[in-house]
Amino acid sequence: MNFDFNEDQRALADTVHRFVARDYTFEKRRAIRDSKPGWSREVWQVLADLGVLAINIDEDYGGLGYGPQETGLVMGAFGAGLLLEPYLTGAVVAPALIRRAASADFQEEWLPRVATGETIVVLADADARDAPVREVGGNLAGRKAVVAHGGCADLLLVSARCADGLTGLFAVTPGADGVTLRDYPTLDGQRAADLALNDAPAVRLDAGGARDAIDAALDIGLAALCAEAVGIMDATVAATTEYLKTRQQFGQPIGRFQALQHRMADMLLHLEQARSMSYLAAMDCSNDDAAARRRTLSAAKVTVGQACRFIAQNAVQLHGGMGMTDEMILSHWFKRLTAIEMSFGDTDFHLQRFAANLSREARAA
Amino acid sequence: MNFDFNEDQRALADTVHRFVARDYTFEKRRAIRDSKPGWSREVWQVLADLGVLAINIDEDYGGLGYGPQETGLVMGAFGAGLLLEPYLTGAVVAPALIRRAASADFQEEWLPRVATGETIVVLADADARDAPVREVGGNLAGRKAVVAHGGCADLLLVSARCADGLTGLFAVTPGADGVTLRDYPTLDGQRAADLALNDAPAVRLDAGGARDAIDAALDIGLAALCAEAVGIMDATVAATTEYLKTRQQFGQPIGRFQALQHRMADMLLHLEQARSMSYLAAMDCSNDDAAARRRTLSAAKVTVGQACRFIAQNAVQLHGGMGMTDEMILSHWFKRLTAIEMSFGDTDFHLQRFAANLSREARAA
Amino acid sequence: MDLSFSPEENTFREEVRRFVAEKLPDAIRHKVMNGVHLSREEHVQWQRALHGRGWGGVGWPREFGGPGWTPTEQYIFEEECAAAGAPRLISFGLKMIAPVLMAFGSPAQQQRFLPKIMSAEEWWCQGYSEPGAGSDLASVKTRAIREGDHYVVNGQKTWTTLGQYADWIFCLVRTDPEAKKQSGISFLLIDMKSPGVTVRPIITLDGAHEVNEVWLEDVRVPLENRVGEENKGWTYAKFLLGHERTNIAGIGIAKRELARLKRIAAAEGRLDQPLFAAKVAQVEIDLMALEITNLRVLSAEREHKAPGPEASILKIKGTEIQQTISELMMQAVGACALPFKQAGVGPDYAANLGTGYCNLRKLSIFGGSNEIQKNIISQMIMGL
Amino acid sequence: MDLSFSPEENTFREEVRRFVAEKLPDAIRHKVMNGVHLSREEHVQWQRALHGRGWGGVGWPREFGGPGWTPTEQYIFEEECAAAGAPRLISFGLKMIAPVLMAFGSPAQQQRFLPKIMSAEEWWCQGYSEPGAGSDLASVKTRAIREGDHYVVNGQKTWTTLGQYADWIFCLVRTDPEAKKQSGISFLLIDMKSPGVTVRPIITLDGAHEVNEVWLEDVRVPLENRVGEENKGWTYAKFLLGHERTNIAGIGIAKRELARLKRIAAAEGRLDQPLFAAKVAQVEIDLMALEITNLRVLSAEREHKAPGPEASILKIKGTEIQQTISELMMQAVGACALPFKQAGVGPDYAANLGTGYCNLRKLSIFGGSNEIQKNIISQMIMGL
Repeated sequence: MNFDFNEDQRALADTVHRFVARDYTFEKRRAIRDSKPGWSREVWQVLADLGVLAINIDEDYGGLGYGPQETGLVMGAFGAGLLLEPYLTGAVVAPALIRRAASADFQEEWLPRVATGETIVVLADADARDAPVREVGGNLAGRKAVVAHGGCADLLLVSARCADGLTGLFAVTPGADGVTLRDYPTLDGQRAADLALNDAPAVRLDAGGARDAIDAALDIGLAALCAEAVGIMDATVAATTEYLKTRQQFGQPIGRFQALQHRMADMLLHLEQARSMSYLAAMDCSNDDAAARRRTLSAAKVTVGQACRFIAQNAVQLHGGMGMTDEMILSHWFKRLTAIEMSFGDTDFHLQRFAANLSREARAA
Repeated sequence: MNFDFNEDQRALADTVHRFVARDYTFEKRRAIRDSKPGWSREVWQVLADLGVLAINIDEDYGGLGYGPQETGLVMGAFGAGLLLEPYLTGAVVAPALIRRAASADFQEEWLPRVATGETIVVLADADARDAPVREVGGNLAGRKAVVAHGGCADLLLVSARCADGLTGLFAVTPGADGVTLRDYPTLDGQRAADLALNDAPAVRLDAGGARDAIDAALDIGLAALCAEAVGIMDATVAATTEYLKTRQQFGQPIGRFQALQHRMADMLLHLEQARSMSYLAAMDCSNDDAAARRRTLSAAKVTVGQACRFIAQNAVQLHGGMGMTDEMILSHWFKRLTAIEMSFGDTDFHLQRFAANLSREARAA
Repeated sequence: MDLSFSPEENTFREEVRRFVAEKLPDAIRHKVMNGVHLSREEHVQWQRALHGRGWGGVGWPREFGGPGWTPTEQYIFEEECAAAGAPRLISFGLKMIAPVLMAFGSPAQQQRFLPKIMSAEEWWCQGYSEPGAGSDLASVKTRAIREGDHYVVNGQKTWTTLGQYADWIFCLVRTDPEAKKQSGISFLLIDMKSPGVTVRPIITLDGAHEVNEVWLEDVRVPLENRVGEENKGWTYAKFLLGHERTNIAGIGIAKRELARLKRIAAAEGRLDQPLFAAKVAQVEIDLMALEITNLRVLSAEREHKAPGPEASILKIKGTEIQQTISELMMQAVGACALPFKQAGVGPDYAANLGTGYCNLRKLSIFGGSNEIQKNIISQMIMGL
Repeated sequence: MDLSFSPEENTFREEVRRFVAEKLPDAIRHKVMNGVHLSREEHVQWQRALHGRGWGGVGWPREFGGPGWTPTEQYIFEEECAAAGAPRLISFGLKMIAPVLMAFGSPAQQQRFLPKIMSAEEWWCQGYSEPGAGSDLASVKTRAIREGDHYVVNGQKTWTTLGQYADWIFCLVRTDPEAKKQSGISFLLIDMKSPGVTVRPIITLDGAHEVNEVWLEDVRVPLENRVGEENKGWTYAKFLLGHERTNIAGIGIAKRELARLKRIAAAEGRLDQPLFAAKVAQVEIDLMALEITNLRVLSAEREHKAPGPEASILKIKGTEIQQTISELMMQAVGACALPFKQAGVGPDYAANLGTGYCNLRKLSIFGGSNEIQKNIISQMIMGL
């Protein structure tokens, strides 16, 4: 039992924190957000040069062969800096998915390019409700809704219901005929896209179904998302504490008011419980026992999601009107925490999944 | 729209409050609770003399012909005094049930005796899980569990599954052959009994099923229970406020600590919302439209139940160790509020019932 | 005790309902029903319609041209308007400065200002809050120095809602810097077109421009635009804050939004999910209770009591309920709430739910934060 | 970072598990598993069994006869004991006075008292709390006046848990009434058989006799029974409060009670009710998180840091979780939780659930109320 990070991990964390502090300031981020694409390919190349695009890729394919703990360190720092680039989908989920679902040849072709930042690969999984994506004679038809960073993709990995009854995973080129991406900003300043496929050419990657591989890759993404949330909440709680120490009302710093002190204590309780579950999620997210993995990840998402909500709402509340202004980074943390709570299954979804498991266990016993 | 009580109502409330303050002190109650029966027939006679046993009985049968509002006033006062006598079942539910389920002859025979206190009539409805009560050849067999004040009954009204497939209502005499009552104290110092019926003689009262009548009478009881809870919470919040003003810690009354002030404000919010729903419950509990009635009563029980829990727990918490001692009435209010939350369907039950209705409405729309 | 409305009140409700059904333009109704911000013109259009019916002075007594409603009638009016998707009344003129002018203004001020509030010819905004002051309203720093028949005002106001539309601003200014905090404050009416008045937008987290900073640099204000006595402004300010709290619970709006939540949740199949359905049930129950609580407070007010500290109960629960509803609407549509100001992504009703949730965080902050309200409850009602 | 236990720790866990399985009497296990209070003899019996195995001094270093475990080993030990239904360690001797004696006691005091704590020959209780003092422990009123080689002690202590079983009491007394609050306090060890010591039961809301008042009237205490220096007692008292907080989260007990909740809820069909199942899921998730949080704190302690303010986090969440579990167990059986101390009414497991819920209200009050813990967190951890 040991909760310390090793030297390599600390060096990695330092690198990323330095990058955010120096090269990804709030002003820089604002300029990127307000640019037409809403993210920066240049920054992506800097991330590649720092090596962080390679951490989830095996050494055989030009990667660093790190795991969820290192990913969590990086995500925490990017969280506090509110990175707009497609790190979670492109550098965490995509490599995990390619490794699990695709052939050795495909891995050899694409993983090195992911590591160098040359190619951004994005998973499009959730179907639009009214038009699920299906394979029709080797091509794809249907729509995917709110694909995170779909517009950043050089290559899309698209799940589809296949003629063989399985969920297949297909490589789709964004520029191809029959592929339409509608790219837009989301509430939290990130980008997403709706993807319409109209008899679009596609190459099937999986042999014998990709649902398990997709779920496994998404779970690795979920653990990374939890770490991102903890990074944001760390920053949010620290900024709110600082605000309470300096902001004067009724002749004293408002941090002297006991009701606000207790609120801050409650925020810290949420944060520390979320941090604990983020560690547990990192440990368990690559577990091959899917039931055990899901139990941990649902517990983690519930804890983290509730913390996101509590901390975001109260940080704004304790900042008063200032917390609602676009000019303070706090309001942007608020929106990202709000979006995280609703992503990868919201709190209700995971609480219900965990609870349903209790009922099943009881019936089995 | 008018939230004031009229002169008669105020006089009634005064009478009952005076009775509790003078004749039903905490010491008197303790002596009654520690007596063998755990309640007092003598007190019952005093209540009869005060007229409060007659308020739910029509004037034709020697009653006062009052309604749920007057009942609520009485229940509030009895709540604060933690009356141990079977008022709710004997003077609220029983007359409402007899009026709805029994023949005119039966009403004429029994209601005047209920009004004078001569006969205590108790409803036994909830079956023991493993032995529901059934009619077999005119007699009854089975068990009823945790019948509130079952041991006080001169006459039991017992619901039973009948040969005709309906729920019948039967008059059963406690002393009769095949009737066994096991009487015991409950957590809140009140009494309850388990009732075992073994081929017990019984007289069927209803013509054509009594389920609706029983439910209607129980809803009148539920509204009265809500009023009782509000009476207890009024007393609890007042006592806690007073305690916070006098109790010194760290050189000042603990009521000066803002975190405790805000807790008290939260308690008051719960109390006032509960009071509002208690009024609404009194207004709607005799509504013949069962669906509308249930909607209001479920909403009331949810609001009151949540207030019971919040106020009881925090009143004890703010009193510190003192709040946990048997010698303070506060701990007895705590236990009664706890029992009320679990009676007549707990908060979960009513919240689910209300929510299920939302789903039904949505499907119907 | 009788919890039903009187036959007269029910007739009145029908009358309001008919009027709104006839006169409210569909375009406005549609915006309100879907949480879209209204333009100045749309607000004005509706206020003029009300004025045309003799209902321009909501909450005003007859002597000043108001309809002279009882608190219950006003409640019914606002509930019906909200339910039908009418714009929220612009309260800065109608409900804030107007009662102050009626109580403390000179006859000249009353004649000059009140009719144009009713007819929406002039739009008012508030100049109470200052940067750094927050809940501590009495710590006014804006200075007014008397020069002949004018005050010269310098300072900065903030959180000025819809100040970009305003013709006039009512301001707390410090006229005696030596006096203790609450003393030495005066209450001025300032023409927004005066030289030296600058309005700068504050963009909020939902991307909206609803609030502003107002900078006052050597602004000359005639003495006749001072309300009441010099250095007694805090008295009028407190009076205004008391009146700000009528209809503070927002029952009508909450009912409309609850109905919207139920429509959305039903369309998304969320009412068949027990946890979600229970949350909708809980907020509906809370609102049922708050409506009765609100009517109880109104009933007490009818006996000629001003809004008391009980209004704090309404403020806290009312804002919590509205915030919860906005949160549940957002959760109901899940990922479809994420696209930012994108029509046509996901169902139509999803487009404003994310920004709506963000926007309503203000409810528990502005108008006396809910923490301040709990101070009031515990200290003024409970005596702690 | 590595969240798994080492092979040595897992071997140790097996060893403890085997020991408890062999040595814990069924009658005691059954009582603990069903929330029944234990007798003095049952507590002593178990402590003697541990002592026989060399584990009598849980948390003690080897030099004083303890097993010299790491914090993690102690955690594993307590978790396994709790899971298997072993009695909770009687902490007043083992975990409160013993560390004080080791740190500040004279060699004579250490030799006189420590072995008999380990062997359960002497039972200790606490004399910290006084009527009216509550969380403000330093406001000690009990007076000790020096007369030759004795102190003469007068005063009253309260909330003395299981004082009816005790042979000795450790007491804070005021030896210098002129000094400021925290100064002028001394730390005395008092033989409960001394003339002038009276123990009076306090009956709590669950009908139990767990706590007591202890009256001290002209009690003569030899000078040699003072720990450390005169008037320095507050230093030792704070040290003791710090040590009281090991295993404050009660993870092992919470896990055992959660398992019991799940058994009961399953038997009652409650896990098929979505709202109830979600509440059970929520508390299980909270406990999963707290277990990791607890291990993180232990891991920090292992680096020779004393329990810090982080222990307040464990206290708050740990007590909330235990209280929630007790509440859910009670709710799960509904009306069957109401009969008071009635075996044979309803299912067997229902008999103690109502009183258990009532009893556990103490968790958030005693040992530093959860409000005090939040003060500590905000002030000592967050610097507010």
